[in-house]
Formats: sequence, C-alpha cells, structure tokens
Amino acid sequence: MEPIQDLQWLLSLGTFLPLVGVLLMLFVPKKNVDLIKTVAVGTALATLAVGVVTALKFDYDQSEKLQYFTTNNWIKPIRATYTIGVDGISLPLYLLSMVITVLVMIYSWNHVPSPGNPKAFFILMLVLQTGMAGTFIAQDLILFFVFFELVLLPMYFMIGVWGGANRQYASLKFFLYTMFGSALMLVAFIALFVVTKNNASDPESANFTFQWFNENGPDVARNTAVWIFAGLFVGFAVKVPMFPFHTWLPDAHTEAPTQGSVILAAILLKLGTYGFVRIAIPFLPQAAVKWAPAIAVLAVIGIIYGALGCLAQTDMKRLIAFSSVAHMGFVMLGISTLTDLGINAALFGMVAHGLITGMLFFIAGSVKERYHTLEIKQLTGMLKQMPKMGWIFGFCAMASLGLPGLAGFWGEFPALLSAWSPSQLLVANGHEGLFRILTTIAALGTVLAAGYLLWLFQRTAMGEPAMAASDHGHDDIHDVNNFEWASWAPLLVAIVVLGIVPKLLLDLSDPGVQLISDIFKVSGK
Amino acid sequence: MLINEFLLLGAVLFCIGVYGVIARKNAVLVLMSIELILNSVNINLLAFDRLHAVDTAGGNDGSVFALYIIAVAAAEVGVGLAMVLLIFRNRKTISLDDLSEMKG
Amino acid sequence: MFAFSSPVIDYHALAPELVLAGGICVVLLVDLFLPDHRRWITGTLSGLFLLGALLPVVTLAVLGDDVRSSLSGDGVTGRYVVDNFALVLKALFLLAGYVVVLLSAHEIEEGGYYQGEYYVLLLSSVLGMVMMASSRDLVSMFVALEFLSIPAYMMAAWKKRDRKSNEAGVKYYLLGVFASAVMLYGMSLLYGVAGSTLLTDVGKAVTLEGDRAGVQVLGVVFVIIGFAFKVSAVPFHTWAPDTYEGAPTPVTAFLSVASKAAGFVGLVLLVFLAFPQARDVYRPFLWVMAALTMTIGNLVALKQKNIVRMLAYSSVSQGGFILMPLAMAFTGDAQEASLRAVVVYLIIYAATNLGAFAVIIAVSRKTRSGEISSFGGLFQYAPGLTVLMTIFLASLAGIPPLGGWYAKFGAFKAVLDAAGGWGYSIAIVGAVNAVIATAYYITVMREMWMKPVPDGDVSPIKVHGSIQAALVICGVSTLVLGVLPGLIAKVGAITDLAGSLP
Amino acid sequence: MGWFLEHAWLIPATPGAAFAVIILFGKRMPRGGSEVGLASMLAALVLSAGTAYQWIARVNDSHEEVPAALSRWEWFRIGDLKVSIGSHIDGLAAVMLLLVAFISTLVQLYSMEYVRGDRRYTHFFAAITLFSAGMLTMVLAPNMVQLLLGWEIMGLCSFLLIGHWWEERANSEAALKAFWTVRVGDMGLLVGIAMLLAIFHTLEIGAINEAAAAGEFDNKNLLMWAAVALFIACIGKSGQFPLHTWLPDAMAGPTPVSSLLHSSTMVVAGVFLVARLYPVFHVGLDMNIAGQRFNLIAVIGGITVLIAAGLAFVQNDIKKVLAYSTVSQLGYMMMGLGVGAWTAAVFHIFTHAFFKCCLFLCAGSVSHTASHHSFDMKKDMGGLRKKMPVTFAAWMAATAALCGLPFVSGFFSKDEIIDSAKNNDYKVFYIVGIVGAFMTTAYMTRATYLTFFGKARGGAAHFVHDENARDSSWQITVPLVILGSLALVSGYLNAPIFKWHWFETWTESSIGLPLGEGIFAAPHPPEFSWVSTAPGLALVAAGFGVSLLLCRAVFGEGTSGLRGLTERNVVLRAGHKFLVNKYYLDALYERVVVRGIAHPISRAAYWTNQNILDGIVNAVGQGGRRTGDLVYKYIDQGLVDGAVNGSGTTASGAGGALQPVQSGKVNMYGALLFGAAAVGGLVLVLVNS
Repeated sequence: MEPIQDLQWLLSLGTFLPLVGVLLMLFVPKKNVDLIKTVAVGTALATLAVGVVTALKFDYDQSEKLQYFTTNNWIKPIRATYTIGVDGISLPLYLLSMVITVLVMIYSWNHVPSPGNPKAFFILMLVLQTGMAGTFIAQDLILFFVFFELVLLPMYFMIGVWGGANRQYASLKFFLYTMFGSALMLVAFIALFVVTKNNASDPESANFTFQWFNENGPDVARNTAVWIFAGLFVGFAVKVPMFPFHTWLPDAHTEAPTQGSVILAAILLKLGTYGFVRIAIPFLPQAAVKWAPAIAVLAVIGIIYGALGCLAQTDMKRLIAFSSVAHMGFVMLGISTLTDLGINAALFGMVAHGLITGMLFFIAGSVKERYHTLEIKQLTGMLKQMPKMGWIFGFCAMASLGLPGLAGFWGEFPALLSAWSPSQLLVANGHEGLFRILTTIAALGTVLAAGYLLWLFQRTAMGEPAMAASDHGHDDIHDVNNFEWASWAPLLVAIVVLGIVPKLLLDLSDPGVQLISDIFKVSGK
Repeated sequence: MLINEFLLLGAVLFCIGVYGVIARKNAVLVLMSIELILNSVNINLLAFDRLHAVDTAGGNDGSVFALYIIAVAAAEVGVGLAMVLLIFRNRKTISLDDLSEMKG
Repeated sequence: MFAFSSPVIDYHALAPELVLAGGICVVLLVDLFLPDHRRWITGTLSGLFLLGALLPVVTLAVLGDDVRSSLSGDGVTGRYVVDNFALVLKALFLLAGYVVVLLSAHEIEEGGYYQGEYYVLLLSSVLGMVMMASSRDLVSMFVALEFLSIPAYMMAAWKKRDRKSNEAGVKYYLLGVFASAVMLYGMSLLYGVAGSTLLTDVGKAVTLEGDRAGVQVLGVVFVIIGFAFKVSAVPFHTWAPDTYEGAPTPVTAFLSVASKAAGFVGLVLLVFLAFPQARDVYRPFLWVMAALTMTIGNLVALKQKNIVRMLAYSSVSQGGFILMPLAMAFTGDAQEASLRAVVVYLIIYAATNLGAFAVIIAVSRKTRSGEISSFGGLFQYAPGLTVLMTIFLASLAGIPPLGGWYAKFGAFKAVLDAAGGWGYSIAIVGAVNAVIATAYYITVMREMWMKPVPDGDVSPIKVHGSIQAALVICGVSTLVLGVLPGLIAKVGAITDLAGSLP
Repeated sequence: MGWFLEHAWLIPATPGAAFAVIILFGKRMPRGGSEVGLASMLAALVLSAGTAYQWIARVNDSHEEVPAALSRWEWFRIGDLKVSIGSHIDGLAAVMLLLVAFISTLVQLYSMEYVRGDRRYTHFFAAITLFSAGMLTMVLAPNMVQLLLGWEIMGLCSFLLIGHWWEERANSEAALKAFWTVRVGDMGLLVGIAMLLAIFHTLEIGAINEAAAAGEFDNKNLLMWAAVALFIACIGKSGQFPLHTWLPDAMAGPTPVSSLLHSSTMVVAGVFLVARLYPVFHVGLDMNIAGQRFNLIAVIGGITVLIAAGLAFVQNDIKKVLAYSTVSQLGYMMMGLGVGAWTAAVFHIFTHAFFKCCLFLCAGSVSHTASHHSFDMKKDMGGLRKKMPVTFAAWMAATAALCGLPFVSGFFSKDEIIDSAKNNDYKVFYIVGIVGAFMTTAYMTRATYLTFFGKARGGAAHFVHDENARDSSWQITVPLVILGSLALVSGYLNAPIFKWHWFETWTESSIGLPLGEGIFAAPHPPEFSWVSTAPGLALVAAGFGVSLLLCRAVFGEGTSGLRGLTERNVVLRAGHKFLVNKYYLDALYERVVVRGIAHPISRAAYWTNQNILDGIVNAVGQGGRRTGDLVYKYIDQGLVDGAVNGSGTTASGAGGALQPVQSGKVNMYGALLFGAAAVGGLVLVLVNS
C-alpha cells in the first residue's frame, strides 16, 4: 500500500513549530510576562493552524493510508530513519494534542500556578507539545522512542516545580516508573529489530520503519515474539497505565498543576494505548493473541479496581485521577479483543477520555482556585454558589460515566460489544468464555462509574454550601470566567458533537483499524 | 634451556612484591615491592627473549621491552618519592593507613 | 648480532605527537620567562597547541583512509600506526584536553600553584593518550599508558598544600603503579607465548590451546586488569572516588573523561587485536566486570552527598555500559556494532561529562561547596546553568533527545546483536541499571529545580569566559549528537581498526 | 408511505431542539422557556397524531401482514457493522408516540401553573422536555443503540427531575437512588445488546425480531441469556420486583414529574422493551410453549402485582399509594406479556397511562390547592369532594378505570390480561390477577375515602372552611377533565365484548410473531365471556365493600374496636411493620449493598492499592532493610513510595553495605585489586584448561 507523499513538510512544521517558539521565548526577558505569554500562545495557535491545514488537506477517502509521508535517512549505521506520516488512526490524536495545548495555554494565561515563572512554564508546555505531536506522527521505532521520551522531562518538571504539596515525591515516582518502562521498551525494540533482521530474506534491507516491522514482525517465532511483546507491554502499560502499573498515576495527577493534569490525562496516557494499537499489536500479532487474554483481564481488573478506588477517595482531584484508571481499562479491553469494533472503540475512547477527563481536571483546578481545597466534604453546594461551573461539572460527570449522546459512551459501549465476541483467533484459542465473563464484569464497571461520579456530584454540587466554603467570603467565589470559557467551550462542544455524530471519528479510524483487525481474521496463522 | 627456572624465579619475585604491596604500611616499602614486581617482569621478558631468539625468528622484543621498563620504572620511582616527600611534609608520616581522609 | 637499521619516519603521520611534544617544550620554556601575573599565557598557549595538534589529525583524515605506519622498517612496521580509529580518538583526546584547559584556567590561577608546570603535565598526559590511540604493540601501549598516567598522578596531587589532594595523588599513584606492574607481568607472559609484542602476532598466538593455555589465560587476565584499572572498572575502581574527590575539579574532569577513554582505547586494541581468539577468557571476565561496574557504581552513587564523588561513581557505572559491548565483541555478529558502540559512547560521554564538570566548577566558584545540597534552588538564580546541568545529567541518564540516549542505545544494540544468553542477560542488567542511574541524576535535578536556596543567597553567578566556552562546546555537542547521532555514528567501523580480524 | 411516517424522526427531534433552546435562552423568555416546551410538545403531538393516522390508514389499506415503516440514515459504521439512526414506525411505536406526546403536552400545560414561581422554573421545563424527547427517541428506535440512547437520556432526566429540589439532601438521595437502580438494570441492557449482536450480527430491531421469530440463529442457549439480561434491564426500568424500591422515592420530584414518569414514560419503557423485542423473549424464554414450567416474565410480573399492592395499603402519602399502584399495574403488564397476552398488555399501557396520569394530577391538584402542598392523606386531607368537584370527578373516573369496573377502560385492558392468563392455562397467574384486582380496589377505596370523604383534617380543614376557596385553576383542571374522560372511554378502542378489535388490528403486526400456529407462535387473544370475568368482578366488588367498611371503622367518625388494631394485635403489628418497611428490601440495598460497596469494599480496595500494591514494589525494593522498617512503613504511612523509594532504599541499603569496601586504605585497595585479579585468573585458568 503506497503512502501518499504530498506536502511532506507539513507534519514536520506542525511538530517542530513549538520549538521555534521556545527559541524566541529564550530571548524574551523573564520580566516581560505579557510578551512571553503572547509569544507562547501565538506559537501554539500557529501550530494549531498548521494542524487545521493538515486536517483540511487530509484525504479522507484514503484514511487508511499514511499521508504527508516523508522518509529520510536519520541514523544510517543503525538504519533508523526520519519517517513520518499520519493516517486516520493518528490524525485525531495528533490534532487533539495541538488543541489541548492551545486550550491549556489560554487557561494558563491568568492561572500560572505558584511559584510562577511563566516563562519556564510556557516553554515546558511547548516542548511537551512537540513531544506529543511527534509521537503520533513517527513512523519509525527509534523516532517514536525519542519523541516518546521527550515528554518525560518537561512533565517531570511541570509536576515537580509547579505541583502541589507532595509534588517532589509524585514527580519522582512518575519519572522513575516511566523510565523503567521505557528502558525495557527500548530493549524490546532493538530485540525486535535484530530478530526480524536475522529472519529476513535480505537482512541488508532491514530498518526501523513501522513498515518493515509490519511486514516482517508477523514471521517472528511465537516464543520469541511473546518475550519481546512482554518488553513492549511493560513499556506501554506503565504509560497507559494499566493495573498493576498504575500506582504512579493518582499521585502524579493529584500533585500536578491543573495544566499538567489536563495534558497528562488528555494526551500522555494515550501514548501508551496508541503504542499498543500502532506497535505492539500489529508488529507481533501472534504474541498479541497470546497476550490478549492477560491484557483483557488486567484491563477489567483496572475498570473495577479504579472504580472502587474512586469510591474511597475524599479528594475530588484524586477521584478523577483514579477514574482514569477505570476508563483506560475500557480502552485496553477494546484493544485486547483484537477486533475492528474493539480497536475503534479504543481509539474513540482515547479521544473521548482526553476531552472529558481533561475537562474534569480543568474544573477541579478552578474549584481549587476558588475554594482553596478539594476536600469533597467542604465543597457542598457548588451549584448554589456558582451554578454554571456546577452544571458544567455535572455535564462532564454524565459524559464521563458514559451517557449515550455524549462522547464517553462511544468509548465504552462498543468496547463491551466487541468484548462479548472477540476476534476469531481468540475464540479459536478458547478464550471466548473468559472474554464474556469479563464483559459482564466490565458492564458492572459502568454501574460503579455512575456510582462514584454522581455521588461526587451530589456531595460537591448539590445541597446547601458548607460553612467552611461560604464564610470565607463569597467575593472570590466567582462563576466561570472568560479565560475558562474560552478554554472549556471547545471541549464541551466537542464532547457533544462527537457524542451525537460518532461518525466523525469512526469513519476516520475505521479503514486503518480494518488493516489491523484483518491480521486476526485469517485463522490458523 | 631451563626456561622454567627463570619463570619460577620471576613468579616468586612477583609474589613477594605483591605481598609487600598488600602488607606494608610504609609508602617507601610499598614502592620497593613494586620495583620487585617490575624486576620479576624483566626476568620473564629476558628469559622469553632468549627462548624465542632460539626457536623463532622473532626479534629481541623482550630485551627492548625490558629496557623500556627499566627506564619508565626510574621515572615512576622519581615521581613516587616526590609524592612520599609531599605527604611527609604535610603530615609528618608516610604510613599509608593515615591516608584515609576520604572514604565511603 | 642485529645490524641496526634506522626506521623510516612518516612525519605527517607523527605530526600530532610532534606538535604536542614541541608544545610541551615551548610552554616549559615560556613559563620560565613569564612574570607571575602573566602566567595565564601558558594556559592559552597550551590550548593553542592542542588545537594545533588537531590540524594534522584533520589533514590526515581528509587525506584518506589508507593506513600509514608512522614508523616503518625492519621489525618496526605496524607497531605504531595511524588509521581512522586512531584519528577519531586522537581528535577526541585533543578536544577533551582543550576543554580541560578551558576549565582549568581560573581554578589553577587562583590556587596560586605553578601554572606552567600544570599545563606541561596536562599536555604530556594528552600526548600519552594520543600515542595510545596509535599503539599497536605491547611495548608502545605500555609506554603510552605510563606516559599518560605519570603526569596524571602529579596533577591529582596538584594542590600540594591540600591534604586531600596529596592523598588523592598518592593513592592514585600507588595503585596505578601496582596495576601497571601486574599488567606488565601479564604482558611478559603474553610475549612469552607469542614471541612478539606486536598485537596482531599476539592475537595469532593466543588461542587458549596447547600446554601453555594456563599461561595464556593468566596473561590475558593480568593485562586486562591493567586497563580495567584505568577505566576504573569494579573491582579495580577503588581509587577513583577518593582521587576524584581529592583532586582539583578540572583534573577530576580530565581523569574521568580523557584517561578513562585512553584506558578503553587500550582495552579495545587488546580485545580486537590481541585476544580475538581468547573470547572464552575475556568475555566472562568483562561480562562480570561490566555487570558489577554498572550495578555497584550506581548503588554507591545513590548514597553520595558530594556531587563530585557522585559523578565519580556515576562515571564508574558509565564505564560499565562501555564494557558491556566490549565483552560481546566477538559474540554473534556484534563485532562491528560493539566497536562502534564503544567509540561513540566515549565521544558522547566525554562531551556530556565534561559539561557536567564545567557546571560544577562554575557553581562551586560561588557556593564554595561540593555538596549536592549546595545546588538547591539553582534554577532561581542561575537558570542558564540549571538548564545546561539538566541537559548534561539527562544525557548521562540516557534520556532522548540528548546525546546519552544514543550512546546507551548503541551499547544495547551491540549486546543484542550478539544475541544469545550472554547478550540478553547483560542487556537486562543494563536496562535495570539505566533506571537506577536516573534516580541519582534526578536527585540533583530536583535540588536545582525544586528545593529552596540553602543560604538564601540568590545573587547571580558570574561565569568566566573560558568556562562559558567550555559549556557551549559541551552543551551544543550534547544536543546535536542527541538529535543527529548520524554525525558520529559512522565512526568506529571495524574496518577503521587496522589489522583487526575482518 | 406517508409524509408523517417518513418524517417521524421529527417527533423526538422537536422537543430535543426545544430543550437546547430552553437551556440556552429560556431564562430570557417571558415565561421562562415553558412556552417553548409546550409548543414543542404540541408540535410533537400533531406529528405523532399524523403518524398514527397514516399508520392506521396503512393497516386498513393492506390485508396481509403490514411491514413497519422505516426511514433510516447511517449513524456510523465499523467494519461490516452498520448502525443506523431514524424511525421505525409500526403499531406499537405509533401508539406509544401518540400516548407520550399527548400525556407530555397535558403535563406541561398543568406544570405551567403547578410549578409557577419555582426557583428553577426554566430548568424544570428544559428537563421535562428533554425527558419526553428521550422517551420518543426510544419509542421509534429502529435499532438497539438508538433505543439505548433514549433509554439513558430518560435516566438522566429522571435524575435531574427527581432531584429538582436538590437543596434538601433527601431529594438528591432519591435522585441518586433512582439513577443507580435503573443503572444496575442497564448493565443487563448493555450485556444483552452485546449478546444480541453476537447472535444476530446486527442491531436492527426489525431484523432481530424476524430472525428470532423464524428461528434463524445458531445459539438458542445464548438467546435465552440475552432475553434474561434484557429483562433485568426492564426490571430496573419498570420498577419490577426486586428493583421496584426506587419508584416510590421518585415521588421526591414535583408532582407533574411523577405523573409523567409513572404514566406514559420512563417506567413503561421496560414493558415497552419487552413488547418491542417480543420474539426474542418469547423464543428465548420458551414462553407459552407446551410443558414450560417457569415463565420468568410472568413470575416477576405476578410477584410485583401482589407485593406492590400490599405496600399500597400502608402508605399515608397519597402519591406513594399511587406510586405503588403504578408498580403493581406494571406488574400486570409484565405478567400479560409473560402469559402471551401481548395486545392486552400493550393496551393496558395505553389505558393505564390516562387514568394513572389523571390520578397523579388529581393528587397534585389537591395538594396544590387544598392541603398546602402536603401529600399526607391522614394529616391534611379528607372531605374535599364538595369543595373540589372537578378534581373529585376526575379522580373517581380514574379510580373506576384503575379498579377495572365494567365498561371503563381498565376493564377492557386489565381483565383481558387476566382472561388470557386463564385462557393460556396459567392458573397461578389467573389467581394472582384477580387477587391483585381485589387488592387494587381495596387500597384505592381507602385512598379515596381518606382524601375526599370523612372530615377534613389539617391543611384541608382550612380550605374546606374557607368560603371563597375554589377548585384549582383551568391549567390544572382542563388536563384533569380530559384525562378523566379518556380514562372512561379509551377502553372502547379494544372491547372484545362488542367485538371491537381496532387496537388489536392496528398493533398486532408489531408482535413480530405469527399468531396461533407454529412453535414460536403467540397465542390468539381469547374470546370475551362474562363467565370468565365474573370471579374477577366479584372480587373487585368484595374489595370495595371490605375496604369501605374498614375505612369507615378505622378512619371514620364514631369509635370502633378496629381503631388502632395494628398497634394492639401482635400479628397485625408485625405484618404492618413489615409492610411499612417495604419488606426490608430497601434496608437490604442501602445498608448492605450500597454501603457495602461504597465503604468497606472500596476502602479495602484502596487500602490494597496503597499498601499491598505499592507495598510489593516497595518490599521488593526494601531488600536488606530491617523488617521493623517494613512494618512501620506498611502500617504507619499509607503512602508508601513504590518503585522509587523501593529501589532508592535498596540502593541506599546496598550502597551502604558497599561503602566499607571504600575504606580509604591503600593496602586494602591493593589487596582487593590483586585478589580480584587472582580469583578471576584462577577461575578462568581452571575453566579454560
């Protein structure tokens, strides 16, 4: 299948533009805050503009093909190339990363968390943007790895410097956890390369491009494949995060500044799931078949477990953080079915979770800013003191618990459908029963989701305002302000639109997903 | 020719030297033990040199090597003694056990 | 017995060495006639000479790949040669030396110590390294080794009124000499086996077969130890922390980068030229050494409070990562990859580590302390330095897109190319260690970014020009090598190493 | 296929749009957006009337099986699974559309007066409009996904409406309870849909029904489970035993909400689903097939009929009485479907909507006008019949219908169900049916007595003695009149006694099963005969008599031995207590299940997270460290630093262990150096030679 090669510069531009902005900002004196913010937001907007152009010029009739495809030598001796391109699977995430960055920056305009220093803060966000966008367009393992790691340090500093009370511990945990994952992941990458190279008919043509692995990965001997997959699994699972590698997430989310949480939830977590869809599954199909049941089980454990964790929380933000574990559980469940339905659901779930949980974290941040606490006990009666904020919160809660007609639903429901009838290969291996049990348990997860989200909503938004909140002065408890509107409105609209017209995303991702799921249709392989 | 005897001698000297380095607390004695090792090396080299001069057409690398070693050893000892003097000046002792300010 | 026939000398090939040698004499002489306040000129001079020596290296490189024996003639040919491998490393040593000169400028000037001599020693040590790169013979290797070591001993003890510095020097000296004595013993055995000191001859002879197998093994082991000491591989690393801590910081930088690199050059020459058939001896030996070096270096580093000492241990563990591919040199088809890995690693590591030391020197000029805690809140008053330090540390930790990642990547690729149990096992050990290592690099970052300023003094740091230059050189190369490793990835092809088995 | 049939999608779309308008601009409108809501409902009513008309025409034109009128657009597609959105109009859908639109319109009209001046007037209308939109969406859903969409939207709105006055904790609790209970059922819906997809490889309702009826599926067993799963959803939504407990609490919302919720929308959704997918249930659960022992649907329905009716006796809150009566009526519908009386059951939905809505609105009218917004029959009501003639008349008509007195609507629907039970030889359910009828009459008599007869009490007293007090205003009474009269006459659409079978002919094609013959066949509705209805009617009369006597004795003037009997007699007190506590089901759910999950279990899980999981990583790390440390860390601080501290501490531990090596003594270093060399050399020599 020939990739489409027009406008080759477009993706590189969109990815590296933020770095240009960083360079500019380096020369802006620290004192000149407004200029700094302007440059940063300007860069982000420009990047987004490029992204929009990318979306407009994208050929939606061939969304299964890589487009804007470029390939150049990068590190000849190890056969790593600078190969980039987007298809229907990566385009939404690519754009999402840009949108989120812009919104977060707008939000940050008057919400720079202590200890201030907007210059560094904005620079970090721009660097993050490059890393995120790059990960989604990379079509070469080494390139992917570099971008994948590029987001690590900025996020570490974002949490560690601008985070909450317990920030140093949280950031360190986040960092080392991820390092651990990616170290093994790197080893797995190289091992995969070496193995495929040795199998190949002409080893000289071996290289690190995805294309190579798509063609040669399936021939890897099953046992070897299973081991290599293990490495990939750990690397990605830590990022997702899947139970039991999730323990960094609640801390990181809770301690991170609002912007950090939003980016973390909206994009960073997706790097892991995207890795599964793009790399682990198609490169090592027969290992994927072996691993799928395990992944599914862990995913479902994650769903239930995350939900239970939520019910036990007394801190609003931490609760939202835990809910991510549950939601990503649904995504992974969808992926583990190895069916077109499931993987599409997973991709939709990624975007939806990005929008919804991102919003929830925004709200949590604004609430914290007004009430100076996120203790659920002290937050009652939000609806009374700031009705708009309260209802937006309610709306997001509903979206998050998977109400049909809102984005969240299309991540969960098809995942369940697919889990009930997983791919033929899995059925052939006699895992159907397992998956059906898991489906039922996962469905229970939806109930629990309704449980913790609405309970949270009831406890925080409904009822009469608690003394603690009301007596420390209504003056600074103002309703949604303009910056917040500006940064939230797009998300809210997107949640509704995607909820009503899921076609928008599904038509985009489906052709690409078909290619993946076809691997698992031909039985006997 | 009796190569083994030479090697044996070399080995013995080597061991004595090593023992000295490990056991002696006095910097100068340690230096001397190291000299012993170097000499054991020289004996080896020369012995082998002769051996190969007999059976192979290899040049007399051994003796050349030995010469280099002697020369370098001289330089080393020079530096070594200088240092011993240095620490003696600063601490009025050349016992190595006292050289343990930095550890861990 | 033998008629003496003088060898033919290829002056172009010898040019770098000659320039340096000349430089040594010039600096020595000039120093005599300089008034104290002008002494700094010696520093400038030696810097110039180092760069000057770089010129012929470049011309040689441009001129082409043909291997040229600097000295040729009966029984001399091939013992001291110039090939691409040699050129790359000569360049590395010269540049590293230059950066060290930049770093030294003030440190030495302030100490009120003899600058002239200092630079002379520095130059001669560099000369020794440059020679090491070209040696293809036990004798010349030995001479090169001593040539680079002896001045280093003295530099370590440079602050003659500082007890720590003396201690550092003496320890380094005694152990160094002891190690080289052991090495010599091994060399003598090898010579006995091979009947020639030419590495390639040794390579042919050392087959671990026949009745002298035991002797061969002993020889190989002892010789390796000599260099293992230089690269401070566990358990021959004991001198390193003490020496690094005691020695003047620029010297520490020099030791931890240049002389370590020289040691690795020696190991490479031995493994690839002298022991190609002795795999069963050096592989387990180096394997164990690599594993120990990485692990123990990291673990102890975690404990350190003093940043220089921490970097000392970190450099120990980094050494482990370089040993890793070396151990796999002739396993599977890792030959090419492992030579590459070592050379590339040396280059990137040099840039990064020197950079880190540059920052330390710059900062300690203000804080007057080597404690890690003294970096607290650096970000608030020296953001530039903080960012640079972050870059260097992250690079040491191997985080893309900074140079270090590619170095580590190369190492992993080499051992995985080797495949098989040896390769995979060490790869896993390496991966785990890579993570542990991050732990202590990150603690420094945390100090700089997230901790308060210990003494609340947030007056900005004045970084002197020469150090700025060093910082720029290191920072830029760290970044560039990280983003475009292709620039250096070509070097260290197996064909570059003359006389190695195809 | 007519314009209305084609554009049926407009019916839900209009209120949907109206919702958006109200939310966005409602506050700025003269009447707070209520006019938009009412207008949209009127529009919907007109449209659905048109639709119904055209459907009837369609049926009358053709003589054989009438295919449903479909108009669909692709919603999204994944691989070869296409999911459409649009409208699927057949008899059932047409009836429901008409019903929902009609009731909603009246309720909105009523509400404009009833909730006037409420603190969240606009919110109320927004929610109630969306609510109707949701129900309409579901009713004409061509496939399961759209059905689920409508289904869940209703759930959401019920949450908003029941919790309309969320300032009081009780209300928000009730709202949560409603949402959660329904949600538990929805689990079944989700899984059930997944099963249907697995069986039929499609989600189009029409296709599913055909395939099921024709037996074109390979896994009968799975179909059975699918039916069960879906039925669980119906239990939750339609408040069947044992998930009925949320319905009475749902009274926390404003009365119009209750009436809407309990008459035509929300609660009948479950029944509707069974009727809609009748072949799936019928085939999956082997209903009406010879030798069938256990008929799940009928059993659940039957139980519900009785227990709910029982509960209705002990309520003092008039709305609660009605609520339980709703539950038990829903039980009738379920039972009807279970015993194969599809038409009767659907018809009962139809009639029940009118009289139940009417009853609720009457109750609202009473409390709004007479009893100062109290709903307590014993405290604040009584003797209102004179002062509130209209309300009273409507109430009586509706009650008559509910009790199924001859020739009013209830008679034609409910008794049909009972008949069919007998006819399809389900003896037990026949008994259940007539006993239920007896109880219904009894508690309705009680409620009526307490409300309109006897002497006025509390709030009502003031009202009664107030000279110029009048019955409620027209916005309230008009709906009452309309509904009351419909309660009387609506039954004649399907009056077997007169051989009138219009309703049947219009809807029977929606059964999706061949009538009468074949293995997967629905039984024919029975012929009408006075004999079979006689016992039922007798019991109704008896119920009326007994109850009346009791009420006079207990609540009426004059002292009687019966007064306070439940306090004195142990057995009765026990029974009374048991009923008052709703068979302790709520206790079970709230105390055991909810608290269980919310507190111990989740706590445990969280504890595990903090201590075991983090701890394991940590313990791995702790390495050589003293166990005392471990214990301390485990118990004391929950937040054990996982991988980080772990490796950190091992490292420090190990590092510390290694430091002695670094003694600083040159000789030791030398010894180490040579020792290593010697050992290495020795080992390798031994290995290699």
